[in-house]
Amino acid sequence: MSAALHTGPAVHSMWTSAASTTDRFPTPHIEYAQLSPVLIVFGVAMVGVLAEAFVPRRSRYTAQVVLAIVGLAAAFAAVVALAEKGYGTTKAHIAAMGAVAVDGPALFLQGTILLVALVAVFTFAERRLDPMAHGQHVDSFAAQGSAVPGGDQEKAAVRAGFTTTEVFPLLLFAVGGMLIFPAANDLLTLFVALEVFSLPLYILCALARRNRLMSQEAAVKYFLLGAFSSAFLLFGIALLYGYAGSVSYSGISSVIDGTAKITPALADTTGNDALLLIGIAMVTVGLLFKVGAVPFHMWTPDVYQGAPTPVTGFMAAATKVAAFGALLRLLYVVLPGMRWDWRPVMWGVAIATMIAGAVIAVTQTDVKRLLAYSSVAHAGFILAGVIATDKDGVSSVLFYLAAYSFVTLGAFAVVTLVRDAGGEATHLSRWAGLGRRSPLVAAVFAVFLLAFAGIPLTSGFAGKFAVFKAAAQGGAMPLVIVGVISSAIAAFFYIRVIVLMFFSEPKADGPSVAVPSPLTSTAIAVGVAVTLVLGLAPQYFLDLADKAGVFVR
Amino acid sequence: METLIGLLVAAPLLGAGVLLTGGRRFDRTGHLLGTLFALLSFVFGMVLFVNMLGKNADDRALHSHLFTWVPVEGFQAQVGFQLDQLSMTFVLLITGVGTLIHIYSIGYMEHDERRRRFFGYLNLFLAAMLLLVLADNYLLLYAGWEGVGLASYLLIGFWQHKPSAATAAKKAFLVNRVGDMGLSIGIMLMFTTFGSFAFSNVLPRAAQAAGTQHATITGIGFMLLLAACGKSAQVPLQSWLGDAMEGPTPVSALIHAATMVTAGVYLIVRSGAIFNAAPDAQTAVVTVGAVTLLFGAIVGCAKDDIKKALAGSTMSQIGYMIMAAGLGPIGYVFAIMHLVTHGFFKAGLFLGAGSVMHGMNDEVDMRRYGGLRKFMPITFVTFGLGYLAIIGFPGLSGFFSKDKIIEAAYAKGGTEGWILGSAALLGAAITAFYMTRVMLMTFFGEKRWVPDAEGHEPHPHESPKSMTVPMIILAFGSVFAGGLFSINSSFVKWLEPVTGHSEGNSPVSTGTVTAATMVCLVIGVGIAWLMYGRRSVPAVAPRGSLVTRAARRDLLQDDFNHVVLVRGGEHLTRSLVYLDHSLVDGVVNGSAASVGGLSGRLRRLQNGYVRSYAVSMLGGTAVVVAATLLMRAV
Amino acid sequence: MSFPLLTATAALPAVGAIATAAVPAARRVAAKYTALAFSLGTLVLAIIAMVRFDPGGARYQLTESHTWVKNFGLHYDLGVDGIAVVMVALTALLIPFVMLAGWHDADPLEGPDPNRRWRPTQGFFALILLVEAMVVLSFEATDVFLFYIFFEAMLIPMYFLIGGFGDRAHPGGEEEAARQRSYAAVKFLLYNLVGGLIMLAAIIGLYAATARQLGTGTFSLQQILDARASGQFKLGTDTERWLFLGFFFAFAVKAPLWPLHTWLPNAMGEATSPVAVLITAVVDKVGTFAMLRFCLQLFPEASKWATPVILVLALISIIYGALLAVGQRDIKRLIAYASVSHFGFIILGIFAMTSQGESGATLYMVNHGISTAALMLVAGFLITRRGSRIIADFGGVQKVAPVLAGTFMIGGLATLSLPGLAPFVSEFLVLVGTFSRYPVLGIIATLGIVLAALYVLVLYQRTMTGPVKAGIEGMADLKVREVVVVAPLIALLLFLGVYPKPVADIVNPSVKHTLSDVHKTDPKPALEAKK
Amino acid sequence: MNPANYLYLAALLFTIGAAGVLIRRNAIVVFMCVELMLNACNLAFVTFSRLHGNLDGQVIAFFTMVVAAAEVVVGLAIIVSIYRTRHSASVDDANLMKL
Repeated sequence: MSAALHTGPAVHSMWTSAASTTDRFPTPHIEYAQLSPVLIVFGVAMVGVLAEAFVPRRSRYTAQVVLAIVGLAAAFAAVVALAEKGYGTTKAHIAAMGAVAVDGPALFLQGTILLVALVAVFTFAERRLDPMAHGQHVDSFAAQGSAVPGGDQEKAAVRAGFTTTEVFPLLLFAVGGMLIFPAANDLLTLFVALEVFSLPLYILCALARRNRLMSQEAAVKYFLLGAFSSAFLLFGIALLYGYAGSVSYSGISSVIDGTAKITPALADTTGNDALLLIGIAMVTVGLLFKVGAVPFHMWTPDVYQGAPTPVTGFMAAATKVAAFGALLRLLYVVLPGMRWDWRPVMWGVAIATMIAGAVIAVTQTDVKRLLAYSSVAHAGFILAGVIATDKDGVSSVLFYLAAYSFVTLGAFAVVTLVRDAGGEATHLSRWAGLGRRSPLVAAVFAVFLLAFAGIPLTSGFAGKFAVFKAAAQGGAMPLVIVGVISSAIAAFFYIRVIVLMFFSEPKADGPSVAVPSPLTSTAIAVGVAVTLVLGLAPQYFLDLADKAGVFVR
Repeated sequence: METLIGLLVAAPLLGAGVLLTGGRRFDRTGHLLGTLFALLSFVFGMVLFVNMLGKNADDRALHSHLFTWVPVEGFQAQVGFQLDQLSMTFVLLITGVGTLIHIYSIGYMEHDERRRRFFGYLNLFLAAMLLLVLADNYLLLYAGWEGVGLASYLLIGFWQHKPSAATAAKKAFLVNRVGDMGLSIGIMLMFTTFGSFAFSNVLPRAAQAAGTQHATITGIGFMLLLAACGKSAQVPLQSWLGDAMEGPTPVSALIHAATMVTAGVYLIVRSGAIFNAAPDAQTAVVTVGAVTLLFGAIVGCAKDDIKKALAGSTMSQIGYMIMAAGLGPIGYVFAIMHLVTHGFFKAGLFLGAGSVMHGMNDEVDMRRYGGLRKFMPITFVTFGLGYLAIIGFPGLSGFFSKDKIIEAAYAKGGTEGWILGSAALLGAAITAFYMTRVMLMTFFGEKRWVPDAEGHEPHPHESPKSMTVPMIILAFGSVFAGGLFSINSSFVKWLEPVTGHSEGNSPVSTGTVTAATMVCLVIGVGIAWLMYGRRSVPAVAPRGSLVTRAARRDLLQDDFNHVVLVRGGEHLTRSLVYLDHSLVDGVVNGSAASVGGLSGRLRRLQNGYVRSYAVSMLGGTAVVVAATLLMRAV
Repeated sequence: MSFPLLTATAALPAVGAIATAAVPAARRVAAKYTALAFSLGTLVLAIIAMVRFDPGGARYQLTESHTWVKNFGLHYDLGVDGIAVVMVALTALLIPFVMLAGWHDADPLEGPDPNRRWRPTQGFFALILLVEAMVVLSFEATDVFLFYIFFEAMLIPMYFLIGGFGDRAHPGGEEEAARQRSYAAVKFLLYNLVGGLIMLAAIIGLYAATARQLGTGTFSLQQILDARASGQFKLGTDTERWLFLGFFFAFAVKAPLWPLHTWLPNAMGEATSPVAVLITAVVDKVGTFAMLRFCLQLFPEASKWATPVILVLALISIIYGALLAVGQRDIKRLIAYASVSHFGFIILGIFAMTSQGESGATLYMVNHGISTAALMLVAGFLITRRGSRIIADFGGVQKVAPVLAGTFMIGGLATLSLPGLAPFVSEFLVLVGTFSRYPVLGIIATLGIVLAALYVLVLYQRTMTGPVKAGIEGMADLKVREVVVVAPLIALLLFLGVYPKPVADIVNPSVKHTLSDVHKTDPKPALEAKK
Repeated sequence: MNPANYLYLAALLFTIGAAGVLIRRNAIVVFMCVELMLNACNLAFVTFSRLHGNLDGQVIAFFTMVVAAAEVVVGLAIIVSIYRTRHSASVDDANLMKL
């Protein structure tokens, strides 16, 4: 700690005088219109909670699905309207008393998250895949989350046709948090948003209908580690607050830049770089955890595997978008002046993430775990773009996130289709010969895998090229080379799955592909469409990301 | 007239095309058609010849440019023909003897179901050989050169169901390819030296080039010699010729006696200007020639297979030609002259051998012959005349041509001259020996016939007209050609404008040489008569001396090839296959495996315990914090 | 705007691929004819392009230029020089033959297929057309990135062709065949993908360099070359070398050059013969073509810097490939190693940097395409008949199927570069071109022609001659469809062997341009040629 | 009293909490350790708030408490349900998924 804090009476006088000049709380001034996407989502979530209470059980499902879809669509419309009005570019500003930024990256990412969530709702609502239980269509979620798996209570719940329709409000709450997360313009908002979207996710993880033990285990692991990481984040926030005397991004960055008005207290704390550096490190760690970067990635495979697959898809796609958004804002708005400090560290993290993700994935035998490690490797690629620290870096990351999230969503949606008696057949050996039995499903999955692998003409390639290009221009050519090498390693396991699907003889007792309702089909179709459109004609979206690539400060 | 040159080549080429792609509808008429195309070519040749005779000696060459073959910057290969006296000589020999052998084959191949194809190949050969001798540049010559190699390959292996034939064919092609390598390197050297490989560009400037580019010119000479060695079965690339006798006998007569194998001589004589400018290369040429003439002769002495004995003889006779060609302007003309006379008598001898085999159930072992003169009088007489011609019986063709070469060898002067001359003389003696041996074992003595593998008793009989007539015509050539060429030095005058000629300064008089040759001849014949005429011939070959046994195995040269090249090559390829799999591929597979291994190990970190995940996070945080602080410190 | 001929040449097969894939499962034959029709249409377009190409005109002709993705500096720039137009024509020419030869390769096995929706036949032909479209585009692209996209993307359909429709004639039985096949497919893909990804790094490096020096990053060959000519753009020595290596590595994998060749024998061995032809005669040519087009043009100095090493590697490829071919027990692997040897010649010719070498290499690409197609397709007919591809299982085929044997022989003779057949011309040009600058290398390379004779003749001898082996007796001779496949190829081999002028005339001016890119002039003969 | 001491205490509490997470097996205790870490943060916030003389830190501390309470709700729900299934709250028993 700072030696300056030990200076006796002088400090004490400052201490008391400071206490006497405490600010009064100003009257809050909220720009409701500009926060409308968030407000809509939260509002609809509330309505959803109420619906749980008041709508009769048999129509709850319909009500919730409609609510969620309408709410998300409305929020998306609001985002588009805001962007149309120029809040992404010329009118970008900071709203809600400095708590939330309304700017290009925020709107772009909010739009992406909302679309992802909208598609995710389709997969959440799917009720045709599982065999009917007692004459009722059932979805992927436990009949009653609190019931002991296999116990009498659960049986009774299934018989009674209970379903956990609470997942929709939970989803909406999570989405609300995610919307704020990348837009958060002070550290407190950041922290609260983090918790707001994390807590519903913890619960969602625990709600799988099949493999409930694994589902609960995933939830507990996710929860404990998540809480652990948010403690780090919070402590980091505390240290930064201690350093700068403020938690608002602009406040901190102006202190770092030395443009802030120096009060005696500031003069004291800013003399202590350790506060700043450790604070940065810990806040970054908190975000890297959510992103799934090595070595903070270890929750990913277990949670991805255990969670209900629709939740995994949503989580993998949306969390990553939100978390990277927050990370970008933090690094670009708060800490640009510190980039000589954080860049080398991020280099190391990016390299470790790319290589470890790709290497460990090579020997995976479960599709969901495989995709989890693949998401780790992708986090590494995105980090390479983050490191570029220029406008290209931002827009390339934005583009990558949009491209990646739909591929992921689509891939997990396909995973829900391949089933046997025990539910989803996620062990890779069960996928052998899928291409012979269901060429279309296998082909679609192959498209997603190729996009993951970054084969040209898919969105994965465009995204990868964009971030690597930004990294190279930012002088991080070695990162590009590491990225390329790990892409090659990664390609190996994507290809392995394709080999398995197309070139292996189907097993006699192999899983069958369930015929989904239009809901999942739509989700998958959207995934494929986005993958191909962003691969073939990415220009419009690149422009969009480019326009959106400026943070407001 | 110029168009006629093209037609000369086109006729047999057309024949080959028709016969080889025409399918079964030509099965009945194929042989006649093939013969017709050969004859047509001969007629064209004769017309051109007559036309040429009508012209001034210095103005006889015809040129005909057809089209640009390979038009590439700096490398303009043309398809063009040049018909001068040298080419003319070959054209007549090729089409003449070729036509005769086509006719002969009509009878010889009568019972072969694939006769049409045989004639197709023969036509293909004629076309390629004509291309070779008519080309006006080395690249086109090379095309013909490989073309005859292909025809030779196809014909040696004509009876493909016999593994020995297929192997022999392959061997011939491969050994020839080594020679071809020489030719192509030679052409490349010409290209880098002269910027061209047309005769008209290279040859006239060879002497000039020798001044500044001596080593290069010598190199070209050596490369051309290598090519000649391959095609003409000269040491060290002679090994294929003996095996080539697996082919039908007319093929042996045409390709492996009269024409194709002499292409090497043509090449050296054609490139005389280069060799004249490269004395070292010339020395190499005469050395090769001298060695081969003895080598072939010795091998010829030991063979019991009539065709292989004749093959050894061919090798030896071509050795004479090559040696003569290596002597420079003193020898060029005589090399060609011997080539022509040899074409007659050796083709005659082979056809005779074929006739014998035809009558003897395709038996080739001379120890199973004996006393055939009574059964095949025409064959006996024509073969006998050929025999007399080859041993150089006074007045017959071989006498004139061979004597000239021996003379020229002495005329080379100095120690070299003496060595070469003596080698040639010794060769003459051995020639007399082995040819007398062949003659005696085949046509004289008691019958030693045995039933063939299927138990058919041989019924020796004279061959049909289609076979005997060509033999008779060739016998005429064997008898009179040499004399005709020598009257008034007509052949020398005919060729001189192309090859140049100079009378050497022989330290030994012509008379002495002739006398010495005669003595050698008598000795050779005498010894042979003592061994095979007076005594009866054992039906199974005696074990023989070390030399004899070596000679039977082609003086172990083949064994050397086998051990060093074949075995060595097998080991090399086998170890390379292994290396490719284990090392080159292994490195890649190994690195893939090591990624897999690393993956397996890293994977174990993911042990499923929340607390260890937390450790990893805490550790990671510590590292990140420490690194951040460290960055500042640095 | 004039008719976009080049786009059409690529679009037609792409549309054809979709059309073929869309044919219902039961209408297999219709799918085949659809595909064939589209491939023939493409051939017509390619021929039109070749005719409309004016050798004396601008360097790149029939150009089309549109911006595709501005942010990536990616342009949809098409254009052909003499070399490219010939390669496009070669591709378009070979595809119909490949299809005809593989007419029954993707027929479902007998019996009702339990997997009704599995449409292998449609897939097979659609994938071939897709490969064609991508190969054509990569020949036509004059934007580095555009090239890269198709260079990389074509791996995927190729991968499915290798892995999905492998050779059923495997010594180890069905199970082993499937295993080997997917191993080969994965190996093919991974090798090429790694090459491609390394090239991607170089591509990104190139973008960074252009962006830094020109303000906006671009991949347009024309823009880069113009900027270089005007002095606006210049790569530093080290940068140029690194970028060159990145590009070259990818091409060397694809070509393939020793020691990156080991995927080829596996791929060609396990794929069906038509697909093997597609690999070696069409797809691999993109690698050597790209060396000519991109390595030499973009990085002339680095190319010269790397020449010694590349030449030695090419030489090793020639000798090593040939020796390994001699040692093979499997007909298709033998041909694959022979191709390694031939690719060595092509690369040798390219990096000899003489007119003869470059023209020879270009002609070599064409001729090797045709000759390997002839040899491999006939080998395929042979293998299908016998149900084995092990050389020792054959013998005496000549006796029972003379026409098959004859065509096989001609294919073989073309492979060993017999004069009169097309490959001779190109091989000799490469040798002369190499020799005139590097005599020793030229002489060593000449050894390759002896070894070529060895492996071809050994193969022929063991399979075609000798007594008729068990399993060969009833072998049928070539059917009409098969003759239709082989005869035109042979005719072409003969024609181009005797009269290569039409092709050479198109190629020559482009070669001249390329040589001037690297600032190389031919070595002068020791004595000035006589006028 | 020197504010630095509060910070030392906060750091100490944080470390104890983190160590507890690593050491303890019972999920509830682990979670309590996390809570301890959060409270360490709170202490730091309040200290800094005092130091800088603004209220931000104190407000944040309230927020943190609310968030922690919410976490408790969710966390306990999950932990209890897993306890009911397995009759064990040991985090080491939740080990189905690994590698």
